[in-house]
This record gives sequence, C-alpha cells and structure tokens, in this order.
Amino acid sequence: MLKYTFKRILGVIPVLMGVTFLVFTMLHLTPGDPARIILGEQASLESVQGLRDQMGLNDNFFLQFFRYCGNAVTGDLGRSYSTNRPVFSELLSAFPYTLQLATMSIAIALLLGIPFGIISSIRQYSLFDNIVTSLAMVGISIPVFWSGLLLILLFSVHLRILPPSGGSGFISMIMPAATLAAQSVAVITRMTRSSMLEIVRQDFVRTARSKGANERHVIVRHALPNALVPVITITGIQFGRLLGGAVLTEIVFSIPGVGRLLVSAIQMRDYPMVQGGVLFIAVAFCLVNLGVDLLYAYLDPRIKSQYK
Amino acid sequence: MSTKINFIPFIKRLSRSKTAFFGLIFLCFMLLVAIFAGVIAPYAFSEQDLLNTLATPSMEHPFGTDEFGRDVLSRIIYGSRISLLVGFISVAIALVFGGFLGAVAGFFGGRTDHYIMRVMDVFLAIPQLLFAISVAATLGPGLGNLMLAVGVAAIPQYARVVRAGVLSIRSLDYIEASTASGGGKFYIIFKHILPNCAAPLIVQSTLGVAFAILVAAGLSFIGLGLEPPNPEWGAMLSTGREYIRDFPHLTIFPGLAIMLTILSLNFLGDGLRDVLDPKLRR
Amino acid sequence: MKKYLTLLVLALTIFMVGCAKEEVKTSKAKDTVIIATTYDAKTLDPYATNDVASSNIMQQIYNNLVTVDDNGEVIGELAEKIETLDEKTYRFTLRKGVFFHNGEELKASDAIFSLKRAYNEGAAIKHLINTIDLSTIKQDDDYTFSFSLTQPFSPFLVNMAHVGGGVVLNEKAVTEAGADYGFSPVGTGPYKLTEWKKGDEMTLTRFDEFYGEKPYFANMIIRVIPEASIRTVELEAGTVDLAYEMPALEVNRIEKNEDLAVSEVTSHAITYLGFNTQVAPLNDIRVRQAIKYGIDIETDVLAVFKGQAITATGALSQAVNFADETLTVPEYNVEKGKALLAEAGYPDGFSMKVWTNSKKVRVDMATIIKEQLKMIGIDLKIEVLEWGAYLQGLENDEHEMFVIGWTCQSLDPDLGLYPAFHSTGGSNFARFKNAEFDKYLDDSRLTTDTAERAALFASAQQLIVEETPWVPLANTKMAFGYSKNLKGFVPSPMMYHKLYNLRWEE
Amino acid sequence: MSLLEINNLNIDYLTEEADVHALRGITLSLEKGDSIGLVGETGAGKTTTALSILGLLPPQQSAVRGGEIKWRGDDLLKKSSKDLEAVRGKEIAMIFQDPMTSLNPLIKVDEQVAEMIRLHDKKLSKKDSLRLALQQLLSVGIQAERCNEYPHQFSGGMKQRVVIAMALACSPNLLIADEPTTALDVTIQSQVLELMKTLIKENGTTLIMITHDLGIVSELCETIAIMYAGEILELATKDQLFDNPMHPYTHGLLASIPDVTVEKERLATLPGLPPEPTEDIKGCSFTPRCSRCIDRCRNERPVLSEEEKNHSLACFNPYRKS
Repeated sequence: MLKYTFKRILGVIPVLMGVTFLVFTMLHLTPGDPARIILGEQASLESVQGLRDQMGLNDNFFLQFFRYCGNAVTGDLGRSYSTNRPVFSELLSAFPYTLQLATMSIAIALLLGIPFGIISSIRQYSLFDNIVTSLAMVGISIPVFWSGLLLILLFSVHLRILPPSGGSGFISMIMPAATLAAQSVAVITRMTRSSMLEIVRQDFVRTARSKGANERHVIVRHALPNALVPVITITGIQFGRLLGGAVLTEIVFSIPGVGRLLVSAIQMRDYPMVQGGVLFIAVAFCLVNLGVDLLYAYLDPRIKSQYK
Repeated sequence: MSTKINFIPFIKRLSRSKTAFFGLIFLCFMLLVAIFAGVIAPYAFSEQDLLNTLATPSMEHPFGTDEFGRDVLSRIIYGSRISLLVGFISVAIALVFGGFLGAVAGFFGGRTDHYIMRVMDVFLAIPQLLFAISVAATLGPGLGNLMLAVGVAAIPQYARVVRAGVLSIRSLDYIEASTASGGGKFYIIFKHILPNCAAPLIVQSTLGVAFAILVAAGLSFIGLGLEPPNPEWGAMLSTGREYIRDFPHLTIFPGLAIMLTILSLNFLGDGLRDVLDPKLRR
Repeated sequence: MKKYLTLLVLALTIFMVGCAKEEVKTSKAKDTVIIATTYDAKTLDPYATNDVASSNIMQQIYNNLVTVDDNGEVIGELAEKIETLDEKTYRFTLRKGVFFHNGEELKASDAIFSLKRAYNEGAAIKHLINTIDLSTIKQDDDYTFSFSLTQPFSPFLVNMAHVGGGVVLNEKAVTEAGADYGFSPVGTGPYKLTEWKKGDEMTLTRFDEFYGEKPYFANMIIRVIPEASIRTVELEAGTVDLAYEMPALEVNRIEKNEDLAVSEVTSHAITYLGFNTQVAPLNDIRVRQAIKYGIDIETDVLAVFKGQAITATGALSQAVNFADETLTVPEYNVEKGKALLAEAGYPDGFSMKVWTNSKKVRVDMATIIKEQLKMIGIDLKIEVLEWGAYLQGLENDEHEMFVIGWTCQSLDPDLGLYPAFHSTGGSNFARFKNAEFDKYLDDSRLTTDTAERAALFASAQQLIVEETPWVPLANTKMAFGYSKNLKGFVPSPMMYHKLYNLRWEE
Repeated sequence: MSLLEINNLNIDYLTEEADVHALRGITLSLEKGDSIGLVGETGAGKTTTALSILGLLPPQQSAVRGGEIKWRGDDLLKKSSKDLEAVRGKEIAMIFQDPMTSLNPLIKVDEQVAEMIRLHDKKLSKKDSLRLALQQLLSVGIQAERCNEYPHQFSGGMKQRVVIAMALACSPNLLIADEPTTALDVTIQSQVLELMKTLIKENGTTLIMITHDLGIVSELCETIAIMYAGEILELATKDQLFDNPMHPYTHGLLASIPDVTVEKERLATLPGLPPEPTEDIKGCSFTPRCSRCIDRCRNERPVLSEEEKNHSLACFNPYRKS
C-alpha cells in the first residue's frame, strides 16, 4: 500500500511539470505586456522596458521556464505582479475560503444526495423517485451563476435573512454552499441511486435476505456499503472539481477564494499568480484523486489487494 | 457491443421516457428557433431604443427591454444561435481531436498510448472550466475562440471514452480478421472500431453539448465571450445582474433559456444512455 | 459500516476546521466604521502601484510632504514649511514630533530615502516626481532638506500631493520588511493596518500617536464587495456604513431610504472615444469631426451612465484646475457629419474597428456609438480586448478607434494634458502631434504665474476641441451611499477620501 | 402434517412487454428428512420455486398468481415479512448457485457466518457468534487462520464451503441448494458434494436440491422431480425414476446421459426448444417436442397424479414398462 502511494505520488510529478509547461506556454502566447499592466497606462515607456528587464521577461522562453521550475521545486512560486506578494502566500490566504465553500457544499451534497439516492432506489419508479430524478437533472442543468443570483434576490434582497456576499463566517457561506451544492447533490443522488439499483440486484444481497435479515439490515449493512464505494469516488471527483472550479460561485457571491483570485489574475495577466494558481489547483486535484484512490482501497478490500 | 442503430424502434424506445421525449421536443424547438431566428424575432438583436430602456414585459416586448432598449425576447432568440452553435461545434472539435487521439492511443497501445494518455492527464489535472477560461483569455473574445476554448478543454474526456471503447473492441475476432486480411491500421480504426464506439460517444456528446453550453455561458458571464452587441445568454445574465432588484426580467429570461436548453439536452442524453447502453437497459 | 463511520468523523473534523473562523464582528458602541469598496487594494507600498483602491487605503495610513486644501492650493502636511529657493529648487522643513506606526520619529533622512526610492524603484508613480535631480538632494539637519529639479516645472508641488508622489516612508521599516513591505506598511497617518484578508476585508486601527487630530472611530473595516447591488443591500441592512461607487439605480433607491444619504462628486476621470490620428482615414480632421457630429453624446451619456456622469466638453474634467468652462458639448448633426465625410472622400462611409476593454461603461458606449454611426455610413466592429492586450495594442500602434478612460491624477492640468496630447507624452494613444499644442504646454511648465498658465491651458484645450483627436464623452460622477448618522464624509475627486474625518452621530 | 407443502403454485415475472409464466401450477410436498432433487433445463422454474419458498422473488417484477406454500401448515405467502425473516436462515436456508457473487465482498467470511447466527439469536454477543462461526467454518474444512479473510482471497470451492457453512450455521430444517456445484471445477464439485452429503446426514436436514445434472441428484436425493416449463412432469423416487422413466421428457433426459458401460454412436438429444415462457399453453407444455403426443395432449392439460406408489406423472400417454 505504501509503495503504491509512493508510486502514485511520483506519478503526479510529470503531470505537474506538464501543467506548468502548458500554462507557461499559454501565458506566453497571450497578448499583453505584464510590465505595462503593473505600471498602468500613465507610466513611461522607459519605466516599462526597465521593469521588463528586471522581471526577466526579455529572456529566452526556455530559460524562463526552467528558472520557474527550479524555483517552484523549492516552494518559491514567485511574486504576484499585481501585489508583489509571494504567490504562495496569496494562494494560502485565499484557500481557506475555497476549502470552506467546498467542504460545506460537499457536506450538503452528501447529507441530501445519499438519502435521496437510497430512497429513490428502494422506491424505484415511485412518485418520489420520479421527482427526485427530475430534480437531480434540474440541479445538474442549472447554471450556478443564475441560481446564485436568484437565491440572493430571494434571501438577501426580499427576505433579508442571509447576507448576500460570502466573506468570512458560516452564515455567509450558507447560500454559496447551497448554490454550489445543487449540482453535487444531483450527481451524488444519481450515483447513489444507480449504484444501489445495481447492488440490490447482486447475489450477495439475496444471500443476505436468505439469511433472514430484515430489509433495513439488508440495505444498511449489505447493499449500502457496497453501493457507496462508487459514490465516494464521485464525491472525491466532485470535491476536486469544487476546489478548483468554484470560480463562478465565488464570483457571484464575492468570495475571495482561489477561483476568483485566479480569474482576476488571468484577467490582469498576473503571470506568476496564474501559473502558481493553476499549479496549486492541479496539485490539489491530484492529491484529491490520490486520496480517493486510497480511500477506495481502504473501503474495498478487493482493490487493496491489487495494490499490495 | 454491436450498435447498429435502427432508427424507428430507437425513437420509439426513447420516447417511452417522458423526460427524454421532452428533451428531444424542446431541443428540436430550440433548433428551429435558432435556424429561423431572423423570421421569428420581432426585432433585430442590436436595435436600440434609448427612450425605452429597461422596460418591463409588455405586449410589445414580451420579455421586456434591456438597458439600451433592445428587445430581450429577440436577443434570446438570436442568442440561441450562438449557444447551440458553440455547444455543437465545440463538442465537434473535442470529438474529432479527442476521438482521434483516443482511437490512436487505444489501437496502437504501448508507448503511443502511454504518451498520449499522459498528455491527457495533464489536461485533466486542470478543472475544465478553469482550463476553458485560460484558453479563452489567451485567445481573446470572439465566437471562434469561444468554441475553441470550450472544445479544447473537453478533448481529454472524449479521448478517454474512445480509447476505452477501442480497447474493449480491439481484441475481438473480427478486428483480428480484418488485420489479418491486410486492412490498413487507420482503415481499421475508421471502418471497424470507431463505429462501434458510437453508443457511448453519442451519449457523451449529448451531455457534452449541454456542458459546453453551460461553460460557454459561464465564460460570457465573466466577460470572456463574444463582442457586443452579439446576444449571448451568459453575457445577458451578467448584465442583468446589475439590475436584478428592479428589473429581474433581465436575469430570469436568459437564465431560463440556458437552463431549459441544458436540461433538455441532459434529459435526452440520459434517455439515450438508457436506450443505447445495454448494461443499463431496464 | 465502521469504515464509513470513521470517514464521517474525519470529514466532520475537517469541516469544523474549515468553518472555524470568527463570526462577523458587531460592536455595541459605534467605534467601528464599515466601508464597502469595489476592489481590494493591491499593495500598500505606495511606490508599487497607482490604483485607486490601494491609494484609498494609503490615504489613511500615510502622509505626504504636501497636500492640497479644499481650494486646490498646495499646503504643507508633514512639511511645516516649504520654501522655493529658486525657480527649480525647493527646501522642506519637517514637523517635529511626528511618529511612524513603528515608533520611529520622522526625520529628514526618511523623506530623502522615500524620494530616492520613489525615483529608483517606484516605476508606477515615477512620472510624478521624475523631474527631481537626485544629485542635488541635500540634508541640512534632521528636519530640513532641499533639492532641485532638472528644469523648472510648475506642477511639481501639486503632483507631490498625490498619494504616491510625496509620501514619506520610514527607512527602517522599509529596509526590514524588504519585498513584503506592501503588506506591513508603516506610515505616519491616523490609521494603521492591523489585519488584511486579501480580497475580503481589511481592518485599520486608530494610531494613537498620530500627530494631528485623532479620528473618531477606533477601527475601520474596509470590505470588498464588487457588486453594487450587494453593497446597497448591505448598506440597507446596516452591515455597511458607507458604500462606494453606487450606480444610478442604487442612488435612486438610497435617496428614497430615510436612513441613508448620498454624496456625489465629479471625478477627474474622463471617458472618451479616441482616434489614432496617424492612420487613414482618421488622419483627416474632417473624418474625425464627422464622427463627432454623428454621435449624440448627451443622450448616450444619459443612457449609459443614467445620470452618474456629466457630458464632457473637453479633455479635462471640470473638477481639474484651469479646466476651460467656456467649452460646450459638441452638436449632434447627422447631416453635417455626412457632409464632412463626403468632403473627405467617403460619401458611403467606411468600416473600422473600435477597441474597448471589458469595463462596462466603455463597452456600453461603444455599443451605442456603433448603432449611431451607422447613420453616417460608418460601420464599426467592436473588439473587446483584455486590458493587457489593449494597452499593448495601443503601444504597438495597432489601434484605429478606441473607447478608454483617462484620469488627470492631480488637480493641476499638466498631468491631464501633457502625457495624453503632447507629442512626447507617454500615454498619447491618439498619436496627436501638434507643434502649437506642444508649445502651449511646454510654456506652461516654465511659468508659475496663474493667469499666464490659465491662458495657455485654455488655448491648449480649445485646440484639442478643434483638432478632435478625441471625442470626450463623459466625466464620471461618483456617488456614495452612507448612513445618515455618518458625518464628515467629503468625497474627493481623486477617489481617495480622507476617511479619518468620519464621525458617528445618532 | 407435511413439513413443506406446495399447492398449485403459479408465478409470473412481469416485464414491459408481457408476463412471463415462470411457474404453472407446481404441487410438491416434503416430509422431514426427505431429500428431493428438482431437475430440469434452464428456465424450467427450479430456481423460481426455491426463491418463492423463501419469499425472495423480486417484489416489483414478480407476482404470485395463485397457490400456496405451506410450511408446517402455515402459508408462507401470507406471512408478514417479519415472520418470514424468522423462517429464513433459521428454518429454511439456501445455498446459491454462484459462490463468486453470493458473498458480500466487503465483509470478512467469519463475520458473514457469524451474522447469520446473530440474526437468529439476538442475545448472542459478537464475540460468541464469531467463535461459533469459526467452528462452523472449521467443520466445512476451512483453515482457522483463513477465517479472518475477505471472500476475494478465497477460491471458488472455498467460497462455496463458506456458503455451505453459513447456510447450515443455524441448523435449518430445510436446506435448498440451487445448483451448488455448477460454477465449480469438476474435481472441486465432488469434494463439495461429498461435504454436503456428510453434513446433511449428520444433521438430518431436509434437502431440496436444484440441478440439471441427474448424476448429482442421484448421489444426494431420494426423490426426484422432473420440471419442464414451470411444471413438474414426473415425480418419483430415485430408483423408480431411473428404472422406469414414464414421461417422454424424462425418457429423453435419461437418454442424453452418457453411459460409459454402453457404447453408442451418438447421444440422444431432445429435438426442439421449450415453449415461449410468455405463451399461454392450453394442453401439455411438452407437446411440440413430444414423440408420443396424442390429440388429447394438445387440448387438455395433464395433471400430476400418482401413477404408481411414489411415482406421480403428468402425462396422457406415458411410457409403460412391459
């Protein structure tokens, strides 16, 4: 298991190198002079040229790339062009917001999605099932930047019970988390439902019934743990997606998380920030995926034995 | 998994699911709206009336007017062209490139497979929306760029689906027979292998169009979409946001358009999966 | 199942940790004022940036050598006395007993250090002070120093009043903090930085050793809320006391609210339609004028800004000193426009691209202008460029028509006119080259006589109206909403306000 | 009172297109200590019979269209699910066909056996139940140190041993074994059969054995029921059936068994296929394939009735000895 974990971590390195190279190339193809952006439209041409030299922007592309990689290994992701603060500390200060948002939405998603999925599968084709599956589809289809706005309109503007912007604090995260969770609830409900439906047809569930276990015991003890294995996987994927992809929700609710930081960095051509941010998200993504795989092995002894 | 699709029973089976049927009908409706936008729309999408801005819905303007007095209904109608175009073309881009890469990777296996899939891993390590944002920012605004951004970001998914399909078919007898009888490799890929990946690809593509429309709307929402005065649903929503308290119609109608279109595609995709994927057939 | 329970416990722990953040602060006695802005500051190192959001915070933390009073006259701030030794040599005598937030006393060495640092490292604001001849800086004693300019430059002192211009930093603090100085700023101002959650909120605390009048509020929280509608909601809910940048719709709403008040100020910012005067057909003055006649500026400004701007008459905002008040809004006359175009050889018009960036009012302006110019036969294609690409494109001469903003960063018009229109100006995106104009501005720099300068600036402004390198569109008005109990808010046209004058009266 | 009595049981499976008639009037009765083998082709209704006894038919996809299953005189079809649960495992246990899939992959094998024990003895502690489970597993020949492993670590034969241990853990009165050896290698098959034989003898368990293999039945069962298309066509003691098969179908079946003592050019095969299970059959279901079919067979349904002692038959034109 340890060996496997180690191997997986090693496997992440080339991916991260690739991500770095990809982003690096993209940024260099992007029109816009970072020196000019830093200094603003009023600064003189000489100042801009001087800054370009100072920042090493006039160097060879590959020189810049390898210099960056070298620094990144030591944990130095450079300094943001726009704030001159270390990119890493910028990311660290934004990350708690994103983390909180992501954990809250995943919590909501699991708390709603799993029970909905279970009930739906037990009462397949019932009214409840039909409503839940249709709603799940709506949840997947609804754009967060729309549902978020509607929630703000309802709960902040009309009812005045929740703050419209999600800065710090639990209360102000409720609405963004709910908005973001809609899709995850849907995904988890559907996954739980289909997984349950598949598992319930399995022989060992019939075995459990033949042992004289009651329906609840059969579901809770036998069907559910097996059905949840793929649900955990998809939850992990969702979580990874939320960590990096909560951009729109963060924008709608003015949450200063990683996603918004990154989008504004992209818009301001803050190269080190974009570079570091994407790398950060890629690392988080890879770690979450690794975590999911390990979790998978932890939950399913069959998988675990493959890794030995 | 042979998937010679017979059209008539296929539609019949599809329409057994009410939701899939709804999806199909609504999608056809939107396609018609998009094609005949010029005929249906009561106004031109850029026609301004600075004396009648931000009007609430009325007989004259069923969905009201925006901040330049442009008819919201007409803009939504013309906007369907953009959304559907971006949705379909970007998926086509992803399908062509991803499909090709996946087929090559799966068919040749070995090193080719290894390298192609490692590159795909790199793409997959960046969340799709974020990747699309980065590409869109690199390319700048414009219809083509928007399609490209959304499409490129989706390539790895299709590569994976096709590769998995190819792997499951590659070892089958008739492929071996075809190889033995001297068919060229690409001939075999195109003649035998790809058609047999059709079912998962059709499902994936239908859901993919939905996701592409969603991503495109998201990009427009943060200002990485088309140049004005092009009517784009996400951008309309973004503008409406400023007026949401007084003139919610600017937010509600484009939002509904996005949601219903995506919803119908998702319903359809789900129905298709039920019909096409024998494993899940009820 | 046990495994799932283990997981659940683990997840709950992570969740708690994730949510373990302090709740919103609310205080009983009103000792904290909460202000909602649109953007977060980038850095609090005054030499590293020149953006309004950062300046707005720095205004509370730092003091300059000089400042501008309500009449636009330069007066000393940290400088007790300013002497003009000759037409290009100044001597400053500092106040005594002024302390920095770190306990250090203000010395002439700090001021000299600051000027040198601004000159050497302050690329973002160097244009404000680059006329200083560094070799002439001379320290007389702990509180007195002097220097000369490379040439006489009458707007010099006014420029020094800009936040990034004549600000005085503490040498020790800057040296100690190194590259991270921007996040641990040390000034002499009435407030000091205590906490900064990037992109979320910043807390400033009253500096008790401040040399001047102590502020009323012990704490000031500046929250970043990008959406205007949300700033209003929070203002109405009382979770915010003062909200910046209120658009017209929100202003109407606030005006109707008995507990809230609105203040407005015309900013130095101007939105204009620029022409690249070096490319055909825009190099023909008749074409430029035709376009000017083809735009119904007054209606357009109303439609886009909804009353949050006044229609521009010239290249300078009326809030800037020496702005020519005799100028009027250009007439809207399609026929005249068509005639001029025909005369210039374009009876059927032409098509052309117009650039803008994603700033909403600019895009909106471009959108409306596109529709109107169809009437005189010009077909515009709007290209929305990302800001960096936009600036680079302008620098590389790839532009034709463009909608952009320009801010005169000082009360003196020199910074508004010289960079934008002088043939050697660094931001002359119109590529305007006019010897007559150059001469007016060059002369204005050499004289300190107010009447003489007024005449020179008036001629310069009229010349621009005639030559039309720009069609000036709007001078933005900024509206601020705040609680009726909040007193002492005087918005500054420079957009960085003296928030230490705020008081609370129930 | 018989231990188990099935009377005219009719069961349909419900599909979107039509109802599938899985059982068309099964009648069967078992006394304590009996061992009966249900033999027939795939789709004959053997497993359905077994599942219906335990009430394990999928509730939404199946329907009882009549009949009764009496266990010690009580109709199992009328029992509440709670009462049924007390019967399952405790009184009637079942061994399923595929040992690969009939164990829960996430639970260790000893715990799966222990669970069976605990389900029917609520007072038992987990520790005690595990101890009992261990004994049970030892008795089916599983080494003690392997009892704490997961099913995927076991071979197929070992898994089936676990399943058997589990089924017998509560000493049930009736054991239903649904093709317990089909999924196993031939060598393992005999070992497992041997084990079952011993255990059943030791415990005196009543047995219903489901198989398509007459050889297996002859080893384990005293009585044999030949099933075809949801019906029992012939029911007789082992000896009588092999000596004197009366139903044409049984005849065919026996003819298809290779007999090493007699050299034949070809094995006999039954021509044709069983009827569509959705079809409503008026007469005898075997008619289309029957070589002895008479007119009556097509229009009237033969009912299982005792032809000789311990030998019942549903046929109008059976083979008769002499």
